Order: sequence, then C-alpha cells, then structure tokens
Amino acid sequence: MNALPRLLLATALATSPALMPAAVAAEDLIIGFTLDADTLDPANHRKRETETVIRNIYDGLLTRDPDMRVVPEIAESMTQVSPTIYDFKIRSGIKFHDGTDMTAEDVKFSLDRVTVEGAMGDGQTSPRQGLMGPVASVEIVDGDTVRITLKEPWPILPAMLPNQQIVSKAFVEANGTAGMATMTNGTGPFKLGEWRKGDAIILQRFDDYYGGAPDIEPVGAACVDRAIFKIIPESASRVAALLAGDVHIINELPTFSIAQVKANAGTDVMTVNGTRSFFLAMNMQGEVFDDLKVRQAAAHAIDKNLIIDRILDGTAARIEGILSPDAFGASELPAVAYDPEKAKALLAEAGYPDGIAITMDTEGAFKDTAEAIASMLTNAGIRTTVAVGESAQLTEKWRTAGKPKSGDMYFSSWGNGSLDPFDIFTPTHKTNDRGNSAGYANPALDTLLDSAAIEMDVDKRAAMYREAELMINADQPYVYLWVPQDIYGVSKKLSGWKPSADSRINLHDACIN
Amino acid sequence: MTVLLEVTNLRTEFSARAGLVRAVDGVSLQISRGECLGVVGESGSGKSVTFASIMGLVRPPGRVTQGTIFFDGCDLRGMSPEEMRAVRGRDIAMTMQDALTALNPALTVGEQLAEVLIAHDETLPTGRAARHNAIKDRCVEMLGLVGIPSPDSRLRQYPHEFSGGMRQRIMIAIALACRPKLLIADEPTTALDVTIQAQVLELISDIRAQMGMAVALITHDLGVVAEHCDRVMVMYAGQVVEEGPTDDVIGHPRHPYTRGLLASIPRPAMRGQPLTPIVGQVPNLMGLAPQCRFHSRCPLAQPSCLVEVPMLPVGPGRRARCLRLEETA
Amino acid sequence: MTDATLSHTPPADSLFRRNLRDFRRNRLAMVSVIVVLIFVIMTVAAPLVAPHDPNQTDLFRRLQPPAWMEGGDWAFVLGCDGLGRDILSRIIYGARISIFIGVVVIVLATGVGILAGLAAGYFRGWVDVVIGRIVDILLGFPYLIFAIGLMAMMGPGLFNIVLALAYKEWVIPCRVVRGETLAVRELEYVEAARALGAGSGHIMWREILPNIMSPVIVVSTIRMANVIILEASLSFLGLGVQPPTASWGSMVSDGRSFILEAWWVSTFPGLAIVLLVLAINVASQGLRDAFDPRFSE
Amino acid sequence: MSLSRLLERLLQLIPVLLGVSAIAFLMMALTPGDPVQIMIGDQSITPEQEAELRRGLGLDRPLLERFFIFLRNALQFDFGTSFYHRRPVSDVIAERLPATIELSLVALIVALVTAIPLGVLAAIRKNSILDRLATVGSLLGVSLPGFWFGILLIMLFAVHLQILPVSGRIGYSSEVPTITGFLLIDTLLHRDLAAFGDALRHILLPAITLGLPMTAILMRVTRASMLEVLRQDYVTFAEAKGLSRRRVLFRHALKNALIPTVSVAAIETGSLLGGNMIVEAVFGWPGLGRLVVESIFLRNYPLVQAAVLLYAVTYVLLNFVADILYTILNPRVKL
Repeated sequence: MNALPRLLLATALATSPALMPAAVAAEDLIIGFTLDADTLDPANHRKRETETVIRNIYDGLLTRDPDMRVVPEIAESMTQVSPTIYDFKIRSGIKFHDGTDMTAEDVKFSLDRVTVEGAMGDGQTSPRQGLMGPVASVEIVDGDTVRITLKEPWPILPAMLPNQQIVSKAFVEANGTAGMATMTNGTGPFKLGEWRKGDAIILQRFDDYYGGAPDIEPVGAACVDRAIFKIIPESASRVAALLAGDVHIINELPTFSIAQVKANAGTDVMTVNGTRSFFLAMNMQGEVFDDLKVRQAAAHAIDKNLIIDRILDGTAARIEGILSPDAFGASELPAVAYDPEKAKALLAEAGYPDGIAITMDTEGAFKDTAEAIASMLTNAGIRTTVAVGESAQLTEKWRTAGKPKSGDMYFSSWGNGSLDPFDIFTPTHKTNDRGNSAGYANPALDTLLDSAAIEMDVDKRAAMYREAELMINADQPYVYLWVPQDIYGVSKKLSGWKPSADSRINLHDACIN
Repeated sequence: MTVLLEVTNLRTEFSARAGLVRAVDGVSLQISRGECLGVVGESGSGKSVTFASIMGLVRPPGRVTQGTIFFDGCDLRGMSPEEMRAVRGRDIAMTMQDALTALNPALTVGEQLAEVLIAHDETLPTGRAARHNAIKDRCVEMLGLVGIPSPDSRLRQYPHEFSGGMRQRIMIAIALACRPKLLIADEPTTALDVTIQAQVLELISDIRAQMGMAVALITHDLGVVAEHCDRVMVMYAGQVVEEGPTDDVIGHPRHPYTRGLLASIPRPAMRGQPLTPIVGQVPNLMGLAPQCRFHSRCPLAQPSCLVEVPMLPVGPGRRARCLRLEETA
Repeated sequence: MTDATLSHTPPADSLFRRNLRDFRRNRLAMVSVIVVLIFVIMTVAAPLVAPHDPNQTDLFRRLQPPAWMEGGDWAFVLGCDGLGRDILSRIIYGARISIFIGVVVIVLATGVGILAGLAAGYFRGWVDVVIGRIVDILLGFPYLIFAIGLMAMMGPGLFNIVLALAYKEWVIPCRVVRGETLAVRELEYVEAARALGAGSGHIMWREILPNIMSPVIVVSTIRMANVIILEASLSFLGLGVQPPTASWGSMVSDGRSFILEAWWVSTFPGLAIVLLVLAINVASQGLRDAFDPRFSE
Repeated sequence: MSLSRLLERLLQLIPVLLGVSAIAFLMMALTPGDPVQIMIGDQSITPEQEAELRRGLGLDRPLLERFFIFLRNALQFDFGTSFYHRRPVSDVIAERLPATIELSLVALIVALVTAIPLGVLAAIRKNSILDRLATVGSLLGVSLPGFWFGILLIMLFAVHLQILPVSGRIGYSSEVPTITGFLLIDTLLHRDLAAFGDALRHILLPAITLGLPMTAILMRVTRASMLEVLRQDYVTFAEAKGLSRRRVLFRHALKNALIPTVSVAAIETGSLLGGNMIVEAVFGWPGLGRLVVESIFLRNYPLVQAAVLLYAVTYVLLNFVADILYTILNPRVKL
C-alpha cells in the first residue's frame, strides 16, 4: 500500500550501474522477442516476426548468410536455364523432423502451395503468393531437380526464394492447412517443443539435421539444446530482461539503451545494417510541395547528421536516394547540404518569403524523430506541426495508389528485406504505385524502372538504377533520410551468433557458454 | 427502596473544531430499584448524552471528564471497556428513538435478539444443539412477551418486513432479553403513531412491573411522564434544573423553566388557559460563564442571578436550581 | 449525540488552544489548497512561470540529467527529455492539458451520471431498464478498448480524447447514484416529502441528491485521478495528445521507454500527477469537513 | 433466486450483446484503415493477388452482409477466422483467455485482501497515522500509471534484487500439461510445488500492478462506507447491547459497509479483465488484452468482434454475481 518509499527506492536503484547477471540453465538459449508468431505455417502469414521464428524450424531452397548473400540450402545448386527458367538440384539425405525423407516432391508441393490459386484448401490462396512474383509453374524435371518457370523475366527470384520454406507433403495432407498453424514438421535445425501462445515458443534441437547451407560455417546440428523465443513486447521490459540475465538476445534494442547495455558487465550490443529506408514524403499533388524549390528547401532544412548522431546514437546510414548503401545498385549520389539559410532563400524564390505552415503525419513510434525534424523545418521557415496517427489510418491516407490524397508531409519508411531495388524503388516511385506517398509521376522513370526490373545483365541493371537514383535525387519527391541499423542486445555468454540484415534471427550456430 | 444507579457531578465534553462543548455539566441523579424516572428536556439539553455517558457509549470526540457513576454498587467509570461491555445489555439496557434505524437492516430479527443472549447469558447450556434450542426458545418467549404474533416464524425475518410498532416492540424485546436491572428508554414513542405510542408505553410499564426493573424514560413529553413515571428530572442546557416526585413537580413546578415547559403544552388541568411558549433560545454550550443558564429567557431574571446556582432543596425529595424559588412557591 | 455542537461563537477561554489545534488540523488542508492554487496559477501563467519554451528542442541536451546530478545544469532544473526540451517547462505547460482533461471529463461525466442515475433509481420501471441497458452496453465494452476504438475512429485530438474518456466515464457516477437513490428513496423522510405533495424533481434534487453526494464526491475525486492516468494510457498506446503538446500523461508515457537510462523523464511528470491528485483529495476532504459538520467529528 | 428471475437475466443478455456487437462492428467498419493493405505492408503484390487476398478474408462483401454473416455465425458460436493467425478466432482467444482470467483473479484477490482490512482499520482509527498512511497510499495507488509502476517494480525486484522474473507466466524448466489453463491450479493438480512456486513468482508483480488501482479504490470505498455505517444508530444499539467489539464491527458494521464495496468490486473486476492490456504488455503476460489491442491496430475485425462480445458476456455474468452477493448482503433488496 505504502508505495512512495518503494517507488523512490526503485527509482534510485534504476540509476545504479551495478546490475548483476543471473544464472540461466546453460543449455537454453532465450531470445527476448517483440512479437509472437501469428502461425507456424510457412505459407500462411505475412509477418516478418512470424517468419523469423518459422525460419528456425523450416529451411528454404535458398537462404542468406549474415552478409545477405543468397546461398543454397535445401537446394544443392541453382542453374538459370533461361531468363524465365531456373533449375534447383535438391540435396539428398535431408530428413523432416518426423524422420521421413524430404524429396523433390515435397519441394514442388511447398512451392505450389504458395503460388497456385486455391492451393491452401477451402478455396484459399496463400497470402504469400505475391512474394513469388510471376511464377508460372513448378515441375520436377528428373528425380532430384525442381524447375521453376516464370511468366516473364524476374531477376530477383533468387533473392525472394529464401522467404519460402519447404514443408512435408504427407504431413500437410494429413493435418490440413488448419493443422499446419500449430503443428510443424520441417527440415530446420530446431523442432517445435511447445508453443505457449503469446508467451513463448520453445524449440528443441533436431539431432538429425543435415547441417544447413554448406556455405555458412559451422555445418551440423544446432549448438544449444533448446532455443526459446520469449515474447516481451515492451522495450523497457525487454532491456530489463537482458540486464537481469533472463534472456540472451533481444531484438529492437532502443538506441538510448545502447550505452547502458554496453556499460553493464554481462551484456553487449550488436548491430547490423538494416534494409529499411526512412524518408519524408511530400505531397506533390498538394499546393506547396508541387514546387521543386519548396521540396529542395525542406531537404536543405534538415540536419540529418545531427539526428543520426544525437537521437539514433550513430546507428544509421545517411541516404540521398531511396536505396540503402548495401542494396544492389546503390551508388554515391550528390548530397543535399544542411543549410537553413538556403532553405529560406528557396522558399522566398518559390514565392513564400514568410515561410509556409504544414503538417507532418507520422506514427507514434517515430514521434521523437519526427518532432526533431519538425523543429528543424520550422527553424528554416517551414512551420511544421507533427500529427501522430495510427499506422492503419496513415497507410490509407498516404498510400492511395494514385487516388487523390490530402496531407502535406509524411514521415515514413519502406522496408527492403531482399536488398533488391525492385522491391523498394518501384512501389515508392513508380507513378500511382502502392507506396508512392509523394504522388510522384515521372514517365521517364517509370519506363526505366520497368526495364530495370527484368534486365538480366547485372552491370546494366545496376547502371539503370544509378540513373534512376540520379533522377529522383534531382526531382526530390522525398527527402531521403537514413537507413537505421538493426540493434540487438546480447549476453556475453552468447557466441557464434551474428545479427542478419534481413532481421532474421538464425539460431543454428548460436552457443551459450 | 435501594439505590440502583447513583450519578454524581457528571460532566461530558465534546471537543469540536470551534472549542469545547459541555454537553453535560455537573449532573447528579439517582434511580432506585424498580423505579421509573422521567427525564425531560428540549433537544440539546443533554438528557441523551447523560445516559450515553452512563452506558459508556460516548464516542470520540466526546469524553466523560468528571463525576462518578455507581451502578448496583459498582463504579462504572472505573471499569475497563470489557467489564463495561458485560454490564451493557445485561444489567443496563437501552432502547432508541427509532427502531427502524436501531435495528440492523442486514441481519434477521432472530439473530439480533439471539446475539444479546449469547453475549451475556451464562445460564445457556453448553451443548451445541441444546444451546441452539435454548436460545431459540428464549427468543420466541421474548417476542411473545412484547406481543409479536407467531414469533416462531418471524425470527427469520428482517426488520424491514415488520411494521413500525412491531419493530419498536422487537427493539424492546432485544433490550429486555437479559432481564436488565435498568432500562434506558430514549424517546421510545417519538417515531410512532399516537395509538401505537400508548401500546408501547403500556408494554414498558407492564414488563417493568413484571420484572421489577427500573426505567429511565427520556422524553420531551410531560404527559407521558405524568402517566408513567414515579419521579421526574428536568434538564436544561446540560444541567438538571429541577427534580422530584412526578406529581409534585408537574402539579407545582418551582423552576421557571419547568413552569415554562408546562405552560407551553396543553394539559387537562390547564384547560381554558392560553398556551405560552418560552421566548428566546437555548444558550451556547461552549465556554459558558458560571451563572444561571436560563436567565436570558427567564421572566424572573435579575442581575443577582448572574452567579453560579447550585441545586437547592425545595421539599421532600425535591430540588431545583434557582435563586428565586420564593417567587415560585 | 452531538446535537449540542451547534454554535461557532468563539469562547474566550480556549482561543489559544483552539487555534493551535485548528492550525494543526488544517495545516495539511491549507498546504493542499496552496498546492492546488500553485497548479492553477501555473496553468494560467505558464508563459510567465516556465523558464523555457516547452517545445524548444535542443538535441545536444538530449536526456540531460537534473541539475543536481552529474552533467546537470541549473538552467534546466529537472533535466531534459529525449529531444532536449526542458522537463520543468513541459510540466508547467502540461498542467494545462492534464487539468483540462481531468476537470472537463469529470464534470461532464458526473453531471450526466447524476441525472441518469437519479432518474433510473427514482423512477425505476422502464426508465431504469433503458438507462440500465445503455449502461450495460457501455460497461460491456472494456474501457480502454472503447477509448481506443473511438480514438481510432475519430482520429487524434484533445476534444476527441475528452469524448473518448467521458463517453463511458459517466457510467460510474450513474451506477453509484442509482444504487444510493434506490436505498434512499424508501427512507421515511423521502416518503414524508412525497406525502407532503413534493414533486419528483424536488424530491430528487432537494431530498435525495444532498444525501447521496458524499459517495459521489469520493468516487469523482478518485476518478479524476483515473482520467488523468487513462489519458496517459492512451498515450502509452499511441493515441494521446498531439505533439509537441505536453500532457503529464503523455510525458510519463513517452518517458517510460527511457526509464532504465533516464528515470527523470517520466518520474517528474509522474510525481506531478501524484502531487496534484493528492492535493485535490486532501483539500476537498478539508473543505468537506468544514462545510459538512457530519464529517467533522 | 427464482427460475423466472434467472430467465429474465438471460433475456437481458440479448439486447446487451446485440448492442455491443453492433457498436463493435460499426466502430471497426467506420474506422479508417484497410486490413489487406496492413497485411501486405511494404511487400510487392499485383492487383489481382491483392483482390484474391481480400476475397479470402471475406472483405469483398458489402458491410451489412458482413454484419449479418457475423451474427448468423456467432449464433452458432462460429466467430470466423483471424486474419493473421489463420485459425478460428475462438481457438486463438481460448489460448489467451486463461492467462487473462488468472491474472485478473489473482489481482482481485490481492485487492480484496488488502483493501477491506485496510479500509476497515482506517475507518475505525479515523485520523490516526494508519488512516493517513492508508489514505495517502490509496491516493498513490490511483495516481500511479500502471505501465510506469510496473517497470519500476521490474527494475527493483527483477533487475536489481533478482528475486522475481521480468516477464512471462512460468519458467521453461517445468512443463505443465494443461488441464484448466490456470497455471496456479494446474501445477497444484500435478502436485508440482516447484512449478507452482515458479508460477506464483511470475504472477506476483503483474497482479500487484494490476490490482493496485483497484485496491486503492476498494480501500477508499470501504473506509467511506464503514465511516458512514459506524455513524448509524444500529451500531450504537449494537454497542448498547454489550456485544463484543469484533461482533459490532464485523457482523453489524462490516456487513452493511461491504454492500458498496461489493458493487464497486464487481464493476472493477470487469475493468480488470478489460483493462489489463497495459500490464500484459509491460510484463509480457500472454493474455487476451494485448492480443485485442494489437488486433484493433491491425484491423483484425473477427478477433476484435469476438473478444468484445466475450467481454460483454463476462460483464453481464459478473453483474449477475454482484446481484447475488448484493442480495445476500442486503436483505432489503429483493432480486
């Protein structure tokens, strides 16, 4: 009842640096994770966090190493027969968790389940169909080779294939799509122990694991007996769990907690370059931002380096175009300098000597950064009010796919897990495309993006994206801001684990000392 | 007759925000066994507080600060709360003005009756079943005594299921359950219809005669006193101003206040004379100067009355607190 | 038993003792009144009182500790928040929003609740049934889910927050008033008034209401604190006041993510909530004691 | 309680549930935001594939038709498929419900066993140190935002003292086969005292955080009504009967004083069940509240509607319980 002294005590303790690590059973690896999996069916979800969990149970034809290179996993090799035909030779001796052998039949079944309309049963189509692009058919060409035929060239197929995992045909037929949601039978390094919904997903080492991609050392069964995804949505609680020694890895470590996690004796911070580009969309169909000078003024008003340094704690890479520095086709672009005086001059030239007043929409999670940007804009004559909205509402307001939109400015982002420009450039910049929040319309760019999407020559393709980047750098439909790193807090007992740029947490190689 | 209750120089004070209030100031009284004492006074005269003090029921911020209370030879003020608890309900019982508020709405009548027996009656058998039956029999007997029809079935009912007169009877039954030596009946009839009033008073008188218990009948109705009481005591502003045998006091009041009281109510003896209310107001009981408290309203007041006035004997068993008794003789 | 304590005329002999006692007894209430007054003055005179512009960001002061801690600065006594804004100034300006939300929601809710509760408890019958069903439907919705749903539907904004909170808040005084009315309406003095030919309005307003106000006041003061916290909860879920406006709730909520590293960001506004709510309660208790002798034993 | 009264109660459920369903449905329908767009997020998709996804979720039908389909199916206890979990909503809710109920009940017990004795003591010793402490404590209780207080508790007991866990329902060393879904009961049924202790350690901080405001409210209500009751004539009369102090206080005073406490507790239990999403988020408690809030933000219509309906049923049932308790305590009111 008497809460005050307790509260003060706790507050005092919260500031003390001496935080002892605690003991956890040595063979359990525990991850403090933001969200529970929606389902454990690899073909029936649309969420990154869900895939992170599933990826430790199910392997794919291809996978990515921590440096985002695509390497064979269940496939032994990949051959591109023609721009629209890919052959995958399936590794032999792979077993499902139930002990049955995995065959090319299972691979075909798994891919059909995702790509064929109505293949999920009950007339349902996999929500992941869109991730497989223009796949026309999947065939077994001889006993152990699977051939994917495309309707049109789609060079990013290899980059997208790690998103699909292989299931057992017999198991799916026995349990149905309904059963797949909670029951698993994969080929991955872990099998499902227990799923305490909303609380934890307990994975157990699969001893007969074939070893995973030979290109990613070490090859073999997983290091730990059990890997547990413990769901802790609140970031302060997640950090507390790490500091208390309850967990060994936490994702989405807030930037302001970096110093404390580093200072704590038993814990450390690991980062990896992210794939999500942040930007300010300016409504080019609106009254003020249809003028290039005003858009340039906004770009000059923002001190990106200061925000990256002070708010993001240096954990982000500055961008001048939409592509992340790690993405295919990324290149050095002319930088827009921080110059509030120039911004004011540009505003005056555009006919706004007294500046302009605008509203910037953003989600609650980015409120801090948005307010910092808003105060910079205001200092440069663009008097900005931040309006925090719910993501669902903002999506509807800004991602109109060509329909007229209201609003001035939108602080937002677009993810690019494949690091292929097609995935981010086209939706955000092609005329009337889904994510074109700025309402940018440039026929020349549209043509360029369309041909780049199906260009098979790697160098030519990169050059095309370089050209596209220069176009948007000049037109400035967005103020391109930065690509933040993914930040993980880890226990010093952890070894063999590296964060991955696609936000996956692969636990195959992780050990607890 | 032997003295049952003897109170000497009782003083009860309440500390209010604005100061100390002497609700009872130097009250002395006696009640003999089997006697019925009428206590008369306006609201705020201290009559209820006097008896609450005797029962040890003055609650903070009130406090008995002075005086002695002897009951049946025992010093009540010297008793511990536990000893006092044993006296209450067993030897001294009390009924309150309104049975509707005095009976607990959430408990059955039977429970409220039985609990007094359980608390005090040491003659009850110890065996569980026997004890239960004995208590029930006693309850039925008590309800029957106060005239509740078919008491057996009504024990399980709640107070709100009875009529006003019945509730009053139940309250009396509870008070009498342990056959107390003294019953303090605090305005037993104010809340009742006139016809029921008479019945309830009759009931108290009957039982008093049966049990030989003493009764302190607190009322502002001199008519009730005249009819039921052996002696009467008139209180004003925390003090006793006149006491004596009922017939003497009512027939020949000596204190100007008693006279005023009698003049302000219709009486058969005064038929034809106009009613004369007492003018003025009861004085503040806070920080009163030591002087006659009635003088501001007294038709006989003189400057010489502004001194402390003791109770003065005015006849056999009669006293009054007035310096001008010769003018009322 | 205290029917003798009717007067307030000061007697000469105990003036000193009485004053001493009164002082001791009222000191707490006086302090509370002063605290409430300070907060009210703060809301009115915020621009004069606040040392800084509450919305002036300075990223070089991000999470600067309070003055007495290492790295602190007496110009920013309580330290700075995640954008380097002065926490003290934001608390001072934030009082406006929090007090506004708390007072408006409670006044609205209590007014509606009393009317509905009196009607339901007094008339009973179909009035009670209709009001009861509305109350049931609203109470059937968990408070936060309802508020979240309303906020999601109507969009952000101070007015919408007030609506989202008051929409259900009135149900609480309504239930209390109804229950008390049911109990009181059968009492004899009410029956007496009815017998004397008093109209329903008169009975409800003059006979019943004054006798049931004390639980209503108790519940309302408690709820006011709750409303301020519910606003904080909406902020926690990202549906609170719009930036850069500060409300205490949103400050506590925004600062909670820093609680491991920069406890001051959410602790000081949290203490402001506690202090104001505490002061309102103690002061109202003191006033009630003074004006209602029934409570002043 | 008569049978007809019971039937009447059940009949009262109908308008409440209909009203709640309609409001919930309308609210979701009128709220901007498209579940399909949210689901697709940043990933590429063709318009045909998007239409297929929409059809699969049943969102291609007109609003009114969707409402009637929902009602028709709900009557058969079919609440549809969760957009994200791709499983029947009833399954998803059933998995989360026991955790929420368990937490709420423990919080309720914590609140009752602290609030009633404290409220009674504070009333009996009015203006004493204890009364003042309890009053200040209860004010603090309602003044502390739960998410903030919860994190402070975690800091103290889990991070610094390391005597209680940060989050979750039970550790991973023990495996408890589900019988009731309530871990505190299941562990006892398995005679696994270690696991029971573990579950108890996990539930302690969230239950205190959740129960604190309720404790404060119940304490204040109990104190106020106890003071009111102690002024009543029947308490004086009970004293005059020479009853023991215990009997006067607990049988005569408390039984009446508890009437408002019980009604407030019943109402507040509803808000415990519906108001614990914040505590669930802070303590990583795998309950329903968190799921529902997430579902509102993700526009997972079927789950929100079913959960709201469930809350409404719970609320009506709780009221029913409160009514029964009210009659037991207060014979003046007839059910």
